Amino acid sequence: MTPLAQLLEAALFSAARPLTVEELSTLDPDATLADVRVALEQIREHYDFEQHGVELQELAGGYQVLTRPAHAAAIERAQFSVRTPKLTAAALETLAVIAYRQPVGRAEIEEIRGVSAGGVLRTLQERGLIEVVGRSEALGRPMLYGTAPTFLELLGLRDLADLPRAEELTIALQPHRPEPEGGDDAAAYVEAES
Amino acid sequence: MTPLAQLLEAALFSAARPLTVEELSTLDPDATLADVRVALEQIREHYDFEQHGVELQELAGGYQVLTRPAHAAAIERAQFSVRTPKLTAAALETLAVIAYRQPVGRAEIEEIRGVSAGGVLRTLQERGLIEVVGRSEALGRPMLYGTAPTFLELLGLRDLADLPRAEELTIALQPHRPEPEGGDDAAAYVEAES
Amino acid sequence: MAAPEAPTTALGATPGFVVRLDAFNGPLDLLLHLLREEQLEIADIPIARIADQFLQAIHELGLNQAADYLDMASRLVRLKAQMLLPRNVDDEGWEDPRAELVRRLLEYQQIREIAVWMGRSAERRAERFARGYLPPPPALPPPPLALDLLELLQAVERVIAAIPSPVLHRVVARPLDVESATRRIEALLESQEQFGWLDALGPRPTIVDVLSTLLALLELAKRGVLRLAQPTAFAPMVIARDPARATA
Repeated sequence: MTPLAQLLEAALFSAARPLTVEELSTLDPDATLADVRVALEQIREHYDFEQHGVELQELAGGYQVLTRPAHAAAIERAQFSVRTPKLTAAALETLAVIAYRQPVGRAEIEEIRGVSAGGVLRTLQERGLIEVVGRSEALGRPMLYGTAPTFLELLGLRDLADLPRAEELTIALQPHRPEPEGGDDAAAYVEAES
Repeated sequence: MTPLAQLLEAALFSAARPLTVEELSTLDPDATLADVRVALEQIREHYDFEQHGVELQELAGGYQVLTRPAHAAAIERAQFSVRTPKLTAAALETLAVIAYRQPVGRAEIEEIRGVSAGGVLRTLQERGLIEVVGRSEALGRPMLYGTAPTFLELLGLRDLADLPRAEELTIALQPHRPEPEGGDDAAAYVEAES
Repeated sequence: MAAPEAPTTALGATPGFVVRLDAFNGPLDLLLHLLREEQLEIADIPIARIADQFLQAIHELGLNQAADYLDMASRLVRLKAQMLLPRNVDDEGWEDPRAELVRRLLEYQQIREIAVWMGRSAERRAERFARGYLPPPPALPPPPLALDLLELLQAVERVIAAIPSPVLHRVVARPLDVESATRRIEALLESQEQFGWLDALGPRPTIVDVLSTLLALLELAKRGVLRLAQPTAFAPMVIARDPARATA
């Protein structure tokens, strides 16, 4: 490949979108638009002649290097473009609040985390990690969230009691019951504090 | 290019990260690991021999197609792509401790660097450079950190063994020689900080 | 690097030195800087001089607010004092009090050299671009979500750390009600000469009730309304009318 074709190939590879001939010509102050067109033609021919897995495509008024459709199915099956999806920090924190404080309403989650939780709650619901478990008696009867069976499956836990309960967690995220069930509860609480 | 090399090239172009030989071998049920290695070698030689603007790099335990450094300046000037932002000296020091001592807890990192590490650890985790790899048996069961695959990608290393060996450093970078050349060492440091 | 005027301090040696908190990556970095300025061997720190310079540096740099620097400053001052203590010349068992600091400095120096190496590697890597365009992910069902317990626990810790006010105030369902506890105890005192702690609590007490009752009891005892006694160690508390008051 000529030096210009090399440079164009690198630019086309690194750009997230198709690049026009004018844009490509800014890469090398000595290159005319005609030079760029010639070099692009070289690249295209080289890809075709040498039977590369990629080809030069003209689209959206510009040029882009794309993989050949023949390989699409194999690549899709292998799913390389995505890493195993992970939850964002915000989603994990929301999930943590729900896990340790369920059933819990959106207002309370937002109060604890200090940010709005609408989008995250929807994501967690779509992922099947949480579900609506009831409605609060409070004004507007807001929905209460709890963890779904998938949550336990993913963590490999038999039930919620298997969640680790470090003392600090127990105190900080102690569900506040409106009318505690008395003796037992109080005893457990005092224990956790001591 | 052979059909397998073609397929591998297309896959390498579609992935956002280095792909391992094992991953690549899933593309073609008939291909052995050895076949994949041969095909990769073909691609590498072809890129070099035909003077492509991209090259095949071995890093983070896999293979990735990247542009050649010679084109970085032109591509950046034309704003088709941007360089990964540099890490601060504090982040690099913390990464260094984790890379050499992993799995390592926050207390040990702070002891070695002499400063608190909470903020830096959080940033490194958010950037996916480190991850929690376990919990210590010590009091409070503190979390232990290790480097994530992205760490190797960021430094362009094949694996952790590519890091300079600590023993070599002690000898090569002995604190202060009575006859200090000074210049080199100091310059390198300033560079890294700027 | 000719020094036109004799520098009085390490920092004076670099006029125009920009003083910022983030100029140093912590106290060890500052110490190394001071040693480097004076071209001193780490292994043989003149501790008295370095301690003075360190104190002056954190003063000049306005680093007083940084606990890490103050911690190191106090260590240095202690070391300085230890070095001044007279010792027997042929004391074989004498251990150089600087040994630990020297070890840490050498270790830190090594880490920093590695960090510089890593910074250069990252820069070299940054000169190569990966593919900018990434095809949209296939429309197949996504692979199973990765979630593990450690991540969840970390999230819990982040949440706890982010809770602004002291947590205990927030988990209490209702405020302490010392007044009604006081009234309940006073009513009991009317009818009974003495009674037990559990009687004072009332049926099915919550943690709030327990705390309220305890405070009420202590307050009443202080006012001399009643007396608190514990017959044996760990035995339930016994509450009795204060005899002095009873006769009054």
